[in-house]
Amino acid sequence: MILVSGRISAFITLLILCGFILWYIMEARKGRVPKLRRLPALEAIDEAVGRATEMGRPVHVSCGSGGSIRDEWASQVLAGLSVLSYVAELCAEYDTSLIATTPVADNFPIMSEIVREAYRRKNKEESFKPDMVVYVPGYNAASIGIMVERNIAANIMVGPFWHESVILAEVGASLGAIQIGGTATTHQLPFIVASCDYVLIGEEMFAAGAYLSRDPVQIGSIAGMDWGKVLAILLTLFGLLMEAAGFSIIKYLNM
Amino acid sequence: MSIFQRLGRLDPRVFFTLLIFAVAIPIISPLGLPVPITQPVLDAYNYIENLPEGSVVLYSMSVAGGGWDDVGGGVIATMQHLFSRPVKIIIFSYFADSVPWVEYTLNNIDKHGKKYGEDYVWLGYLAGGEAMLAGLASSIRSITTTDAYGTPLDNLPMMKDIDNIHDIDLIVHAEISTIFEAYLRQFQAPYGKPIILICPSMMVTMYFPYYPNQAIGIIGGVRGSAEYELLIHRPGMASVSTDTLSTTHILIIVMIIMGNIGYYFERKIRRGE
Amino acid sequence: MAWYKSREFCQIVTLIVAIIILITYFFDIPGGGEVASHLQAFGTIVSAFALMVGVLNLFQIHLPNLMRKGRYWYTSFIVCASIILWASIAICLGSEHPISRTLYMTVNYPLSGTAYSFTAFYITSAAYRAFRARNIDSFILLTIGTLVILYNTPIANAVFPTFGDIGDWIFAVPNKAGFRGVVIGIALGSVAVGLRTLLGMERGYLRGGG
Amino acid sequence: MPTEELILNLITIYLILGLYSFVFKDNIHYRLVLGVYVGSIAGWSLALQYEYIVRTMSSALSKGQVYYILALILGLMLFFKFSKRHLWVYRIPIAYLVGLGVALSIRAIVSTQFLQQIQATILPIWTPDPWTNINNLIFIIMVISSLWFFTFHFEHKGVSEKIARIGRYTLIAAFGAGFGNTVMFRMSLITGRFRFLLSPNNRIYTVIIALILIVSVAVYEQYIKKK
Repeated sequence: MILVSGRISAFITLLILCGFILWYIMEARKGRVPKLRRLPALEAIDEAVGRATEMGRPVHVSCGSGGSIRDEWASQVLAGLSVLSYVAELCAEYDTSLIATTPVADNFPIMSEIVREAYRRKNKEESFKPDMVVYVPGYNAASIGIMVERNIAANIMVGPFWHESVILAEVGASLGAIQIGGTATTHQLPFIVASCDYVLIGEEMFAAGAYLSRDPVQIGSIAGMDWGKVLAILLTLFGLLMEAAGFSIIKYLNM
Repeated sequence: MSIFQRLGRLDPRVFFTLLIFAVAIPIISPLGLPVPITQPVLDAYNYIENLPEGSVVLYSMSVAGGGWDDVGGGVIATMQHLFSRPVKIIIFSYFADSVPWVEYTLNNIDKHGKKYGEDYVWLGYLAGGEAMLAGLASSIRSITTTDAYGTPLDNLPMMKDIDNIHDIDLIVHAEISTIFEAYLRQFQAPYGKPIILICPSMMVTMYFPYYPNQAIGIIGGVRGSAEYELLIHRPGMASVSTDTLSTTHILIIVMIIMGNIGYYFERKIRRGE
Repeated sequence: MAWYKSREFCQIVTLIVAIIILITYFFDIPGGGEVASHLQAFGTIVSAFALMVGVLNLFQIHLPNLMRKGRYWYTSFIVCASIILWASIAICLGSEHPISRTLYMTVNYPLSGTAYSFTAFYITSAAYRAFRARNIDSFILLTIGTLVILYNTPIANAVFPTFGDIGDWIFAVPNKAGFRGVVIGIALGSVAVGLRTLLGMERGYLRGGG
Repeated sequence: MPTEELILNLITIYLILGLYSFVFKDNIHYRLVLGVYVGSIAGWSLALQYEYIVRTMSSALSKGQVYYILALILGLMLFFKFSKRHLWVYRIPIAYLVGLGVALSIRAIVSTQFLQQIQATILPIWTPDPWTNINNLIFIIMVISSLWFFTFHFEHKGVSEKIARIGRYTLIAAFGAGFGNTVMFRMSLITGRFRFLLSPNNRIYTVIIALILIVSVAVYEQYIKKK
């Protein structure tokens, strides 16, 4: 059993990154919980659901407008699902009506399971309705129809988004909803940033699940990611120095 | 409320209407505004123009309905260019939706006497996502043993000696979604094969970091397509659309200015209170 | 509770599948690639069934609405009817049949193109709302955004060629640098979410909260 | 234009205009067309997926890969979503999909989105051309600072805060560029639709249908109000 050439450095790096994360998780288990910077977008979720409750209008959650749980977008979908789980719990607690939409059939059953689970945790399983989670083909035109029809008060969109992001966000704005957006599909980030009230930019959304759980062990995993960034910065600087000394490290990165 | 203040609080429907006019007018009477040529498009053109005789090109036609208007011009233009060169072309689709568009493209180009089966092959829609691409690189026959029409690949003269990525000299990939990175992972990173990318204009910013090391040329959206149409001297659907780009973009600039004037006066009055 | 009904069992399924895919990618195991591609093909088949579940959900929502003549009952009726019509035509005749093709070209293609281009409308209103010089952040957004819009305007480019140079610089330097930072961060975030999911710690997936 | 083509074109024009009407007002035509849109996509993809299952299964079985039956069973297990008692069954295929997705999303990302990106950032800053050097230097600083901006655990104070701020501005500049560039894509899509609507053959019908839509919406809303 040998490593495939061209993937050796990637494998080693993956192990190092996992090592960072696991190290911090273990530290957190020992009670040394790292401090995190505030993420206003996540703190705004409570505010958004609270306002929707006061107004008696529903909360809309979207876990992406494409990208399935079974392909390379999975990590973004999972990040969206963790936000959905949190919002569903809040909605169950305050008896706020919730509507979660997805155009991706693969994600639909798991979203529905997550919402049901959140209601069960708050002992409100009887309030869970199958129409809380809706499969919406033709998302770009149909989701806004649902948003207008239900007159939503909060629009939370975290997940892999394509061109639909700006449509959803603008219609949400025209309804006067509080909007929280987050995505790691880079070409949609500009719209989320421009038209939402609160944003999770790229990597921040991956921290969402851990951040919202307030579970020290998961928070540890976020601190682990930071060392990955330090590794990237150091590698760049080291590469530059070596390059100046006439020695190229590039081929080792491609090993 | 003053007129200036009102500029900052316009009903969106006002500019929806203006937008319709900005799009419609150049379509009804074309203005014929000029288009300068950019480097990524020129690189793609030069690479295809200098392909040695007998090269094999794998053409991934993964464009579907929604984005056809943006990248269709580039697809037709590159396909036309390839057909005018002495190369062999293998076409496949990553998405089922792209199938009608492949046929549409092949019907709308001058084939320069190229014969099906000898000079080009259409494999049809190949399911399986990224795993399919990986399979295609190791052996085309592990993914499909027939072409789109059900003819076994071994009965097609040009496919006799072609089976894996090492037999292929260039990959042209046209897409409207974001699957290009999968192509990099499966074709470019492990085997170092050159890829030319045809993508919607909005994806250009996202994919620009990959140019020129990983993607040797990028044809982005209507504008890149119009440039390519100019390069091969066949103005087509993209060239028609470039006029509306000018008018709509100017409309947006005007609106941004109006929004800012409105905002400026609004703030001035609020400060005065 | 029987062991196969437990969440831990699901967790183990996830872990095993993921490990097989990862190991066969990084290690050169004879036949490994084949196993991985079969596993992925299984995934595509399962997701084909997921689509059917999704369509059943559409019926689950629209049929009751139609029965009780709720709001927009006519939409519900058309949804159900067109699903049945399209599916039966395309299944019975095959999606390549001329009638299915005509149906696709008359309805599906223009509608999806139209729905895609909805963005054109909303992008104008987004530009109008967001591009205002409120503070330094939005000033940068406004300036760079406007310059790039001008760069993309064929006529502005032809009249003032400098826009081309400025635009090229924006794409080559700040745009590329910013997105590179984002992309590297996303890679790290994905690894973290993936690891948490495999360890059964990610909140979203089949796990209790907190 | 032959009659069939005319009828098909009229249908298409109605569908396009009906869908567009939403941007001005939520109305009955939008709701009607929406039904067709949702239903046709769902029905069409249902058929494609059905074809896909049949094709994959028959090709697998013909190759003697009997274990593909497992995939079929796994797929069918999803239907237990509609059962209250045996809900656990449908978690298994989901677990399978998640495992697949997680592995696929992390396995190549380290190479393409981490190592290769770092590699592309190691740019020469001592070339004979001073302009390239300056650009490369600015570029490297911007990449590093935008990475720093994303750190969650390290405190942003003093120099660290300044670096993070450069990172923030870089990101915003990148988003501005991204926004500006997307405008073009969207405009080219709307142009495609309008080229169809306003093509010499269709122009007149487009105007007529648009007028009919406006009048009918107005009349219908009056009728609803009276009721």
